[in-house]
Amino acid sequence: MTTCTECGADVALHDDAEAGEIVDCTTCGAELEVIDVSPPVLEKAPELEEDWGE
Amino acid sequence: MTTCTECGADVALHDDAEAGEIVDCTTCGAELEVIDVSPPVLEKAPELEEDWGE
Amino acid sequence: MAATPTGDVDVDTEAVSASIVGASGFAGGELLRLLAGHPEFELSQATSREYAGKSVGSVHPPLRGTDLRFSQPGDLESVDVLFTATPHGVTMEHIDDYQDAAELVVDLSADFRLDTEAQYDEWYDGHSCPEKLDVAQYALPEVNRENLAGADVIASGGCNATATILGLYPLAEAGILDGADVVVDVKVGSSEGGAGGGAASSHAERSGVVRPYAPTGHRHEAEIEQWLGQSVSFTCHAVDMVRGASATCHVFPDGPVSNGDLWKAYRGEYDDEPFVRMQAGGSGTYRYPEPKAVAGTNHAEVGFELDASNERVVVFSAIDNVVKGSAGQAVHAANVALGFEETAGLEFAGLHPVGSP
Amino acid sequence: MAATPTGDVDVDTEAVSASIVGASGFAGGELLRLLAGHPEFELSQATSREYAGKSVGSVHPPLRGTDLRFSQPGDLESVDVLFTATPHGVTMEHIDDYQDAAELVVDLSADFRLDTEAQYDEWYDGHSCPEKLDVAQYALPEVNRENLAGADVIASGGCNATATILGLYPLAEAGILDGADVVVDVKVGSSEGGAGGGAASSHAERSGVVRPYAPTGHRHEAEIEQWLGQSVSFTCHAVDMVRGASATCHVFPDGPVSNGDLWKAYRGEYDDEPFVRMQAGGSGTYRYPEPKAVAGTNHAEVGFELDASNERVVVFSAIDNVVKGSAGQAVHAANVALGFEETAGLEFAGLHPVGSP
Amino acid sequence: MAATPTGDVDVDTEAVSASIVGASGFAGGELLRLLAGHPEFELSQATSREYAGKSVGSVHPPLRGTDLRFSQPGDLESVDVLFTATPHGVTMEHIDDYQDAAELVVDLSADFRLDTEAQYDEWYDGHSCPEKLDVAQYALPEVNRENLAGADVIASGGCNATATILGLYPLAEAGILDGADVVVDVKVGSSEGGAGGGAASSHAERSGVVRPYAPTGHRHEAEIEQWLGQSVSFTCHAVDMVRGASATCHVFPDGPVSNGDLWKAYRGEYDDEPFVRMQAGGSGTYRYPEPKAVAGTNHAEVGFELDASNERVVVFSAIDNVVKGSAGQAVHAANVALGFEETAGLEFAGLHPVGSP
Amino acid sequence: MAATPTGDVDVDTEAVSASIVGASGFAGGELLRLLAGHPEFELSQATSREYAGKSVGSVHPPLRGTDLRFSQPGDLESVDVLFTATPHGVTMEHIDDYQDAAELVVDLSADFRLDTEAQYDEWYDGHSCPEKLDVAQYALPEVNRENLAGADVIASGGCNATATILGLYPLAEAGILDGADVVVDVKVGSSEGGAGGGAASSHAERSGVVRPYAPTGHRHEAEIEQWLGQSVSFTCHAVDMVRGASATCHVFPDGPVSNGDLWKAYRGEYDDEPFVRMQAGGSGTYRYPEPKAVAGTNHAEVGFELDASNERVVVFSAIDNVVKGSAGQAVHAANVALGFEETAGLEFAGLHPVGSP
Ligand SMILES: NC(=O)c1ccc[n+]([C@@H]2O[C@H](COP(=O)([O-])OP(=O)(O)OC[C@H]3O[C@@H](n4cnc5c(N)ncnc54)[C@H](OP(=O)(O)O)[C@@H]3O)[C@@H](O)[C@H]2O)c1
Ligand SMILES: NC(=O)c1ccc[n+]([C@@H]2O[C@H](COP(=O)([O-])OP(=O)(O)OC[C@H]3O[C@@H](n4cnc5c(N)ncnc54)[C@H](OP(=O)(O)O)[C@@H]3O)[C@@H](O)[C@H]2O)c1
Ligand SMILES: NC(=O)c1ccc[n+]([C@@H]2O[C@H](COP(=O)([O-])OP(=O)(O)OC[C@H]3O[C@@H](n4cnc5c(N)ncnc54)[C@H](OP(=O)(O)O)[C@@H]3O)[C@@H](O)[C@H]2O)c1
Ligand SMILES: NC(=O)c1ccc[n+]([C@@H]2O[C@H](COP(=O)([O-])OP(=O)(O)OC[C@H]3O[C@@H](n4cnc5c(N)ncnc54)[C@H](OP(=O)(O)O)[C@@H]3O)[C@@H](O)[C@H]2O)c1
Ligand SMILES: [Zn+2]
Ligand SMILES: [Zn+2]
Repeated sequence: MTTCTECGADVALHDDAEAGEIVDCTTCGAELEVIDVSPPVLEKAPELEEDWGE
Repeated sequence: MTTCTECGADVALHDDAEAGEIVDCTTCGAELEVIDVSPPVLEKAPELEEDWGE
Repeated sequence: MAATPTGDVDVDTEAVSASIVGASGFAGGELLRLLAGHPEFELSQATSREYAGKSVGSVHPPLRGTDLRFSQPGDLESVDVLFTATPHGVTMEHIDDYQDAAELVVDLSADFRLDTEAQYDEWYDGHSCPEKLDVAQYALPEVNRENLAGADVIASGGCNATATILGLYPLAEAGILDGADVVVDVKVGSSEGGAGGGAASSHAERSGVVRPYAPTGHRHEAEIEQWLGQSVSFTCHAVDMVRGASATCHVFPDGPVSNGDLWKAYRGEYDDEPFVRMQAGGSGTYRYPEPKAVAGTNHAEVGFELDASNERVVVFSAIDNVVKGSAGQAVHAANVALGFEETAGLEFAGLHPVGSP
Repeated sequence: MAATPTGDVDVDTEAVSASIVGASGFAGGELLRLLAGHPEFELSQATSREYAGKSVGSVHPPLRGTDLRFSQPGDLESVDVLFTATPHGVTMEHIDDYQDAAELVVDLSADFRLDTEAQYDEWYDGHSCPEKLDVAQYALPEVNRENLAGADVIASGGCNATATILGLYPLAEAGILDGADVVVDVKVGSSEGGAGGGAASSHAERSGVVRPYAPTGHRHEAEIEQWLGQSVSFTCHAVDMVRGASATCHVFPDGPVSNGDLWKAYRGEYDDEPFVRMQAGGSGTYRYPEPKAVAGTNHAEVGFELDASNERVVVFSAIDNVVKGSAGQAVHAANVALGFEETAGLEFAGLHPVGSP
Repeated sequence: MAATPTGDVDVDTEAVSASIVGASGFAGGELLRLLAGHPEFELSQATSREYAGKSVGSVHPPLRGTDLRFSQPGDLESVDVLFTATPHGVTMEHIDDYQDAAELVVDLSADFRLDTEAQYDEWYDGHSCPEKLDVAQYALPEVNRENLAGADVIASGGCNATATILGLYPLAEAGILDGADVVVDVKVGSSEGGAGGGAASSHAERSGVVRPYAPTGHRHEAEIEQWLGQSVSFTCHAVDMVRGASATCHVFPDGPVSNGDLWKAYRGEYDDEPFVRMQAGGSGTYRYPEPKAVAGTNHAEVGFELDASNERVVVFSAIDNVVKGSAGQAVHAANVALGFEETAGLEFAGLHPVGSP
Repeated sequence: MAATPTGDVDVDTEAVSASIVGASGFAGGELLRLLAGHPEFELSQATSREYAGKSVGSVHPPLRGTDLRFSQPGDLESVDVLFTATPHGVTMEHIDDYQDAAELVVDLSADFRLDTEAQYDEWYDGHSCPEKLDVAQYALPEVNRENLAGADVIASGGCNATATILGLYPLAEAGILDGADVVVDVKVGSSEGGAGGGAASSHAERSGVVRPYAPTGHRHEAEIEQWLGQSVSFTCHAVDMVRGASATCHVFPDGPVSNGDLWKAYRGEYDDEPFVRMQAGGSGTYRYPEPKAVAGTNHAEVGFELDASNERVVVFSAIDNVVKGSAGQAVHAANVALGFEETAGLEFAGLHPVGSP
């Protein structure tokens, strides 16, 4: 169990989570990168620019 | 030819226009009541409240 | 969330009986649907003058197979709870009859939403029963839960007001709204206009629109101001959906605000709310509140984005106008008032994919 | 409708565990939604290769707040029932693994719908596991209820086939289809194409269409023929809705047929069916079957009209393609197979008003 | 395509004057739009009882800026050509007045489409001016071009009939329809119902539908039979678009037919037609006729597919109901009758991308 | 409006040749449509890498029957005017080649809209050819007409920027915007995203949305600020239409403003503009600017409402994003630059009724 860097909510990591994996916070939806697993450290994942082409 | 009370544009009245008639301004769309015809006098017509029921 | 039964209605032993006035309308139809699936209520009567004698399913397809038929509003029998889903003005006129018939009246119109006669004079055409304004409670549990138990009259909020209040209430509570300038730009679906019809709301004219319909002076401003302690600049647009109200609130706080402040305000207010979902950024197709993601449900989605360069907070709030913005809010409030499980009858979580529900 | 538990799955003591392969797709998402609200099932895993690690709610908004995250299909654990909602060809390839993992496999693809290898040679590109075709049972309870208990593999029907079969089955059973000429003209929503995307299914290109997309030779003809004992002339059109399949069947019986014959055939077959509603004529706005009246539900609407002057029976049938036409049918069949209440998890009755769900 | 001026209207020296009765309706509005952009016509009057005195642009946004105002139908002045776009029954009642006012009357209603009083007795409620049925000519140039010059009354076809006739006429001419069984399954937009409104055609009820609305006995069957020499089994569905009529014709010819036969029949009939486009198979997103590809235009798209295994020809035909199916057909016929360039005023080729026009 | 020919292109004797790079896209398709119907231009080449060799009508149905086929962008021949409708970044990379091929380059991307390299550094990812920024002129004639004649490079504006600028420019010119706070809330259709496709823009996901997609930091803010001399708080929403951009501008002027002031500002600026229509209040169904009322046309509708109680002016502006907001604006600017009639090729006035074009 660790904390979302965006909204502060608890984020549950599954047992075999690995560094580099991207999870999302189920409270705010932020994409978080697993930086470390023991203890778990999360960081906001770099955002993919959505291209709307205008 | 007379003037819209709302936007100031010219409003053409047809020949047999009568007092009480409602015309709309083709520039701004306002509904105008013909108050008098010679000389022509227009006034903003009372608005019908649109009921959106919410 | 369930509490001990309170109020005047006895819910201990058996189903609570409920009737609906205005059951052929859009909000009344939702009440029918929700109460039909509710574990605690038993439907008694559903009124319609136009369809009296017809089965409720003949108007509302989801109720097909149900034996209930519409009855005349004049034939109302005694019942535990009376829901009224009539146009503005009807409930204030009949409130005495309604209260004779039921111990709890839950009204979906604007007739008992405001606190004072003066507000009705300013925003509506006055009030015919101002002495009852005191006893009525605003339904929205997120802002008024503690006053619902024991209420005699509950007034379900306006749909646009509900979307706006849910979006801004955490900021108001956190003091972030104090002295702020607020613009509220709303987009709503066609069910907001009720079941009537008319040339402007015909499919051919109403499809595909982004149509300003209340550019200024919308009556819901009164409710919003009442609950936020703050006036807002409000503008409404009709868009091409049937259900849904989406409020985009552009807030310019008086002083600096951080993302952390915002999350604290919103999570503090909503983390324990069964019907409010935060949706702020994130990934995938659904990043911010969207009405179609909550269509058919009693959920509200609320989210925000900080616009540092303009010292602005953009708050998004999305609901289904006939559920959270009307019938669902009414049932939710009744659940609270009667000590039922708050989510009873309101469990439907929505559909994906879904078009324009 | 509930029966004693049967089959190999032990449902006596506790929740039955279920996993879904292909849970990020449209049909798989519906399975998630239905199983999450099902009183007897407990969700175990939901696979997606693309979204592995993300919460299921990040793809399917109705599931927000659920803690379940997508896992890799390669990481499947043992479970009571495995639902597979993958594109055609995947299940036939992995059927041994799937049967190792679960005692009951319910497949939503076309891989096990047909009885013989010859049919797969004719209509598809052959079959990689023809020896298993025997053990699979077609899911649609209205035509195959008695064979579901104890099945090892259940094959949920195609959505267009389901709509057509439900429309015509009573006529087939009553012998009215014998020697009849039948034209089936289908209109379907965009969710039938799955979650993929692509230029032709983009909003800009796909909006507002009445687009013939399978004028002749549609593969579902094979299923239809298998169940009706009769070939049909079948044509499909994409129309502007997301959910829904509507089949208009123009039937030219060999001999004279009366309205009474028709009602007898349909009521005989469907009066006791929990998920079929007759809708033939009547009054009001909704007189015949319409997909939007059943959107989100496991209901089918079926109706007909006699065209005496053309010696024709016009049969209308409407379903939600991802529910009755796919995930709902699968859950319904599993309910039957496992002896659950037939309607368990499938109670949602739909919305009114509703746009284009 | 232009021919020498014919008929009674003098078109040599100056613009031909034209008035429209029923100009506030959907078909009348299209007439306004088309005539306003027509190089040969000059608009004189546009009638509406409801909107008399208002500018035509207040009802029809494309005409904003135009000075023309609606006048009362009772104030009709003399004019070269009178277009009437009133509900069924009005023109037959006023035909004498209309012919007094103009040398050419082009009627968009059903009042003068059929040849005999007997047909009106069978399909409508009789006819009040049967003696004029002889002098009227059916407008559709693709089937009746040679009879339009010199006509006094021209009757524009029904929209569903137009789509069907255009789809099947080449088969009729080639003898392929002789003894064939034909099912016509039509899908239409909401503008077909006219500008009226009403609860069933409100946006909330009419959105997202696939709604059977004339399962059998549609009046357009009369026109179709008249032009194809063959009855058809006809069924109509309302779908979610505003403009458009799409006919899928399932034809079972008496004997074998090849793709070559079909192309010969269609190309023979339509290669020189300025407003018919063949669209049969091919590649890309738009492979068969689709109403949105012709929305706003006077074009018809026609295509077919051979279903060898069912000995069926599937013919698709798509038009814009208020243009090719009504106002555009009327203008096209007037162009032919008056010896104008056939395409005059009808050059708009449509939009891409386009949603649900 | 026509002026004497100017610039380097010789338009005296014969048609001016024009080619389009990026002609298979949505904006490029509109260019094709507009130039094909233009009295002064002759289409030379239309490029697409994906569809090279195919007829332009195979991608764009309105162009069916045209003989032109897509060619490779590498095979560009010399031409009088080159229109480029490629994604951001392509034109800045190829500007030298383009200028070698044509005396006038009209670019529809963002590559030459801003004045300085610094702006590209701030809002985009820099600029690869900053030395050409000087020679480019912004296309929108309503704000930059006098600088278009003789331009070598013309940069067509962004669609959201165009809607916003047209809405607010009269206020800026009248000084009413000085010191004002401005919120711009935009609603746009799916064609804004281009012809690409992708899961989020699939019909199933994109239908029925009110979806915030650029809550803050939208790149068009740069253009808006450049032309209004004032930053705005900008937020964009995707709604369920294909064509259309609608901007609601909530303006809080520094001092009191009257209705008369506003009409003076707007009429002064727009009374003589061929493509701007005022629409402010009035009666009927269409009272304020609406995108569907201008769909397919080069018209902008602009209107406003004074909110005295909030000291706010609400300005509405509606355009078709691919016409006035892109290809039409480009053609309009070319007309001005080359001394053609301003409205040449841009006469289409729109449709009524119309759904969601
Ligand atoms: N639609 C929404 O999104 C929404 C949201 C929030 C609040 N509301 C409020 O809910 C109420 C109902 O709205 P709606 O949209 O459901 O309207 P609606 O569809 O027009 O329905 C109105 C209902 O009231 C009945 N009714 C009308 N006049 C009556 C009278 N004098 N006495 C008894 N019954 C009468 C009508 O049936 P008969 O005429 O057949 O008797 C009908 O059943 C309104 O007050 C509205 O403001 C609606
Ligand atoms: N949509 C309908 O209306 C409908 C109706 C009746 C039947 N069906 C049937 O249901 C099935 C699914 O249809 P759909 O519309 O849901 O399609 P979809 O939206 O494209 O979903 C396909 C799912 O399968 C997964 N998948 C794809 N290839 C896979 C592989 N090789 N191994 C494991 N997982 C794989 C995908 O996820 P990842 O790629 O991320 O793993 C995705 O979750 C199809 O067989 C279809 O015929 C659909
Ligand atoms: N819509 C289509 O797709 C379509 C296609 C083919 C043919 N048509 C035919 O075209 C005709 C018009 O259809 P529509 O869809 O345009 O209908 P609509 O929108 O209802 O318009 C009817 C028009 O007729 C006027 N009108 C009604 N009664 C009248 C009377 N007694 N005397 C004079 N004017 C009268 C109405 O204006 P006021 O009431 O204000 O006078 C209105 O302008 C119908 O005959 C229809 O069958 C329509
Ligand atoms: N859509 C709008 O509403 C709108 C409004 C205002 C401005 N614009 C601007 O107009 C431009 C085009 O937008 P769109 O919506 O039309 O996009 P689109 O539909 O994606 O079309 C892009 C076009 O560019 C071509 N293309 C892509 N990369 C290319 C390259 N490297 N070299 C040559 N051709 C290339 C594509 O064809 P091939 O890949 O086949 O060569 C296609 O024809 C964009 O800059 C956009 O910002 C669009
Ligand atoms: Zn979070
Ligand atoms: Zn005016």
